[in-house]
Amino acid sequence: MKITQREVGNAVILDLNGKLTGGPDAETFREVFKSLIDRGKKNIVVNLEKVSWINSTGLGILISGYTSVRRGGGDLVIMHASDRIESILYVTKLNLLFKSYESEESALTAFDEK
Amino acid sequence: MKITQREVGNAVILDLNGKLTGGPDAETFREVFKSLIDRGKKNIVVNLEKVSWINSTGLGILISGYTSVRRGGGDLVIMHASDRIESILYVTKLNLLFKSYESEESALTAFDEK
Amino acid sequence: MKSEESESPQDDVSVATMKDRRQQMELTFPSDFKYLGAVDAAIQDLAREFAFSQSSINDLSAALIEACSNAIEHGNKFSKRKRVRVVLGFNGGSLSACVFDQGAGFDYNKLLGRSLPPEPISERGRGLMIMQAFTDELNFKYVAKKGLCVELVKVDKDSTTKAEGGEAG
Amino acid sequence: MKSEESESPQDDVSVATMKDRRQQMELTFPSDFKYLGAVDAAIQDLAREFAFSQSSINDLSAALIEACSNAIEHGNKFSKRKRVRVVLGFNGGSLSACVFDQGAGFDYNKLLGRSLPPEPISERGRGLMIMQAFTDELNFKYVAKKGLCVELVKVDKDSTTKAEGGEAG
Ligand SMILES: Nc1ncnc2c1ncn2[C@@H]1O[C@H](COP(=O)(O)OP(=O)(O)O)[C@@H](O)[C@H]1O
Ligand SMILES: Nc1ncnc2c1ncn2[C@@H]1O[C@H](COP(=O)(O)OP(=O)(O)O)[C@@H](O)[C@H]1O
Repeated sequence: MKITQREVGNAVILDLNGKLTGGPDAETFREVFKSLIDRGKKNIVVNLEKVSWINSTGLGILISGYTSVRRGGGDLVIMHASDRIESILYVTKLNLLFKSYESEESALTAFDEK
Repeated sequence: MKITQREVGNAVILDLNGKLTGGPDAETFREVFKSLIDRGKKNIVVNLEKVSWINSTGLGILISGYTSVRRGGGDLVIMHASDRIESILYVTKLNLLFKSYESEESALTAFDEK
Repeated sequence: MKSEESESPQDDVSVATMKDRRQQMELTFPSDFKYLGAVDAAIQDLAREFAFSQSSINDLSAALIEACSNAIEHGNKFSKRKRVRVVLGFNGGSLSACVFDQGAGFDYNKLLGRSLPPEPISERGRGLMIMQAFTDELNFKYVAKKGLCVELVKVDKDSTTKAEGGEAG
Repeated sequence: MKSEESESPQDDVSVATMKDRRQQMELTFPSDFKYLGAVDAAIQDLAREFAFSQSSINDLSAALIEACSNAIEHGNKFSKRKRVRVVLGFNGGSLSACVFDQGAGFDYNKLLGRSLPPEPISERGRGLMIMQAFTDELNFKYVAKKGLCVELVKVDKDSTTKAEGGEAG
């Protein structure tokens, strides 16, 4: 799992690349989120376009990111989730937690007028 | 392996889909080539765009098609071969046998003014 | 030397759907998440080869990845000396996957009976939910001194009308 | 019942590079070309996981597919009761694949010594050429009553400077 950060407008986009499976990835993620919060970044978009699949441990990583961002008064949304990932979010009811967008443009509207 | 036939100008394009591995594919191919020759089709383009890989038995299938087309006074060329397939053609020196094109347009020029 | 290291988890597959090895592929790998991608890639390709619909393939592979993740994490506790074994079997319109670990098992009846999903904010506890949601049959069997066997069965509604061993899509 | 059917080809892997199973993945499947795609998909994913360059991955998988094709066709003669076993091992910057069949072997020294490629128009006889061209090491070993073992080794020139067990690209 590779994570690249981009700032776009008032948001930070995390471009993930690889598989989201927990293990070493969990630690990498935790550090990224810690640094985001330290730097006062509150609006986070997780770009799943290059994530071929996710398991439940990977879901846990996303949830932990979500929790820490929300605790700081921000929000975390996802974009470009594949059908595979969408259906996993659906059966785990995590679609109720993560707002999911099909384009970067629409994902960024999540943080309008905040 | 699925084979779809298209007539374009004076040529027939065979769109292959799947893996080219011999076994049952060899028989399918033989029938397709028999029918092409029976119908007087001499200019054949094999489109490898959707062929993820090939083994040496698959190469044999291509060669057998090539031989029967040439015997009837025609020619067989290939297009859209992936890097993987190109490098296999190269090490087996079959690049000397099969003219290989990167686009449909250029592949069709192989049969100009014949 | 026949040590734990050189032994594969449960060489006798005795679950119902697993009798005929002629349509079976087996994968064995160390207890490390980095092998999961290869398992996923293999089942995706194989199921397409057997003319399964993409949605059934995705369902089964999501469930299989959960079962393997649990085998690696809870069963074998990430011990690199322990291995996970996956047996993929095709049977007409259904695909079954058995996942064997070398761990101590767990009280699956209790967990399967659990009616509520974990609270949305919990970071764990969604594996069994995914396995149940995406399969038509889910069986657990613990073999003493060997480990746990989780069997996942997926019936492909779209493929039953297709010919046996159809072509790659 | 322990028949031929329920036995895997050569359970003791004794070639040099194959000692440590901690970095090994094994695949076992029936003698049918339709399983080759899954083998290819698995090795492609795994090699990427181990930070191999795409060109090295393609080389090794082309050679591996040839070895498996020969195991299926010449070794096991398409008998669905016989199986092919592939052991993939990682060792720093090199990847080795051992392919075991349950056949009678052949005089590989004679064939390997062959200096000329087959005439361009021949439909057969390019498998060994591909295996030789795409690997850094190619070893054959026949074990009586078991079958042939073909070992393919690929050293990834690009990956030797990278960290062990790098990330997926
Ligand atoms: N293969 C296994 N071996 C031992 N225990 C297991 C196994 N699979 C699941 N479990 C137990 O079941 C629990 C629930 O599993 P699961 O729903 O996948 O959630 P999670 O893995 O996130 O805890 C695990 O926490 C573990 O205690
Ligand atoms: N696994 C094997 N078992 C028995 N014979 C083999 C095996 N692999 C190769 N051979 C022999 O070596 C010959 C050359 O193999 P190869 O170069 O792959 O060409 P081809 O498979 O097209 O004949 C085969 O025809 C076969 O006689």
